[in-house]
Amino acid sequence: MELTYEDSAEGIRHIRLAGRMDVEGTHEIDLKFTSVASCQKLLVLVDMSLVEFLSSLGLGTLVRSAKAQMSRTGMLVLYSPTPAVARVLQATQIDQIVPVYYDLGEARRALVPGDVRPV
Amino acid sequence: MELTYEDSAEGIRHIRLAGRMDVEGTHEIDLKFTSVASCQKLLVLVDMSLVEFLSSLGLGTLVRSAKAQMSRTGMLVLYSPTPAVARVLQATQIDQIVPVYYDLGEARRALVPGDVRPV
Amino acid sequence: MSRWFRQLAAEIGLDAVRTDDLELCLNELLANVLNYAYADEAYADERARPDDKIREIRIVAEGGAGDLRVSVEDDGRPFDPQAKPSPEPPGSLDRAGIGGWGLPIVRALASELVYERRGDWNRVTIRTLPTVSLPGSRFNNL
Amino acid sequence: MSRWFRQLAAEIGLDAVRTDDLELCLNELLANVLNYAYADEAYADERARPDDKIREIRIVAEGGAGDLRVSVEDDGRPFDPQAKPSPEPPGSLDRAGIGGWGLPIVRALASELVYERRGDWNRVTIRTLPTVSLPGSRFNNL
Ligand SMILES: Nc1ncnc2c1ncn2[C@@H]1O[C@H](COP(=O)(O)OP(=O)(O)O)[C@@H](O)[C@H]1O
Ligand SMILES: Nc1ncnc2c1ncn2[C@@H]1O[C@H](COP(=O)(O)OP(=O)(O)O)[C@@H](O)[C@H]1O
Repeated sequence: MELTYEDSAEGIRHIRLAGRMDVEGTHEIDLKFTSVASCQKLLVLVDMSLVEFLSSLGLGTLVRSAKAQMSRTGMLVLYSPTPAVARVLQATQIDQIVPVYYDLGEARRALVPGDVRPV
Repeated sequence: MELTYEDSAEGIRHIRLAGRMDVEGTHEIDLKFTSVASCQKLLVLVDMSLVEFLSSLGLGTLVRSAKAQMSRTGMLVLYSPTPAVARVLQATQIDQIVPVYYDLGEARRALVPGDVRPV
Repeated sequence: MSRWFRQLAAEIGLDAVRTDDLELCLNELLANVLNYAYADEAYADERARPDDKIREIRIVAEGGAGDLRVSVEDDGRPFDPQAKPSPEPPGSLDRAGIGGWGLPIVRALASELVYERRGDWNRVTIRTLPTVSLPGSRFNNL
Repeated sequence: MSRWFRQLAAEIGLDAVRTDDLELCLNELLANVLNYAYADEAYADERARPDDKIREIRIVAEGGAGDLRVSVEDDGRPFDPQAKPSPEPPGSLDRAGIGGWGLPIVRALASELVYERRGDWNRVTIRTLPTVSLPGSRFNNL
């Protein structure tokens, strides 16, 4: 799996994951994901649009960082999951506790509610 | 799998592979490896010291680039395979057609025979 | 196993949704067998093995696109994935676990999950039927 | 399958060399079954299947550290990995193939490779015995 990220001017960390979040794929990015998404208070947007497969292990990795951000009063949202991944988020009701957006503007507004600049 | 590389002053491209060269691992680096190791005439040293597992598919990837370099009158050598990987190279007799070195100075001298600077 | 399953699914003409969901369920069940079925050494010692077989795992696909069943069988310790009650959906991030999502995923995505204990064998079968997709969570339908 | 095999090997106290080699051989054989055993659709059509089973794969481990046998079984088309003569070692880079290394690796690294056809089943067993490691190529010992 591949993980890239950048910090935007609005103070949002955009993390893009790509590949299969199966056992091997998750092991590949788990350490890096946790270090860029959990180790400090952040507003994190995880772009899931290139993740083709989400296993229970991969789901655990996402939940771990979402929990870490909550405890730091930061926030983590998921952006644009593929249909197969969206079904996993729905089936486990994770989508009810970790926000999922399909619109980038909406995702940003959820993270930076005060920011009313047009996107 | 991870692939990093750098070009040394002597004109050698050092490619370091790391991870398991199983089906998934090989698919991850195959395209990048082929593009950095085959697409132009080069002296290539592939550092295998962090490759824990070499499948038949991974072996094919190495052989493909070694053949490409031969046909371009370049050269590819393998450096410092782990014992498990060395057994695969030996079992298939690939070690008799793609040179394998355990000493970096020796590997460099094989690639740049004219270069007599101390290493 | 994923590539194998996807090839099979393509051959029999299984639709994309069921292919993705069954692929995931098969992977979760197989991962559980590989990780847990033989992990309890006490059980391994206690059990008398007729020959010197130490473990056997089977993967079976039956049926066709209209009604595909995929089973994972093992001769490890007895484990009924249905016996544990479905965990409550977490409700809040606080209470959400980092592990333990495998069986909830399988239960939610497979149309049917059947466990059989036959002799020394566990057999877990997941079945998929063409379904109308339901809006909202499918946790409730279990 | 690798992690499962390594755990098993650790439990029975298999040494590192044989663990690595058998792990690789098991992976190669399983990859071949997943890729090729069911690829020939003509064969699948022609064969009468008693029930509606479409495929079954089994992985069996028998014995102990002194003499471990690992088998991969499938109900795909008959294929004897021994029937093809061992390819000549390439001798020069020119003639070296990019594919086709799986069976040569298995043949060279397993102490023994046995093929059995039983009914509709292929069973390929690899066996490892404690060996003194030989210097130079092991291609010759086949
Ligand atoms: N085949 C099995 N044999 C024995 N125990 C199992 C098996 N499958 C699952 N379990 C048990 O059920 C628990 C829940 O499994 P699962 O929902 O897949 O989540 P996880 O694998 O993340 O723990 C496992 O931690 C394990 O204790
Ligand atoms: N289980 C199998 N069933 C049918 N054909 C097989 C099987 N295993 C191998 N083969 C055939 O033997 C050939 C050589 O296999 P192998 O040495 O593993 O190399 P590769 O997989 O790279 O071709 C394969 O290309 C395939 O045609």
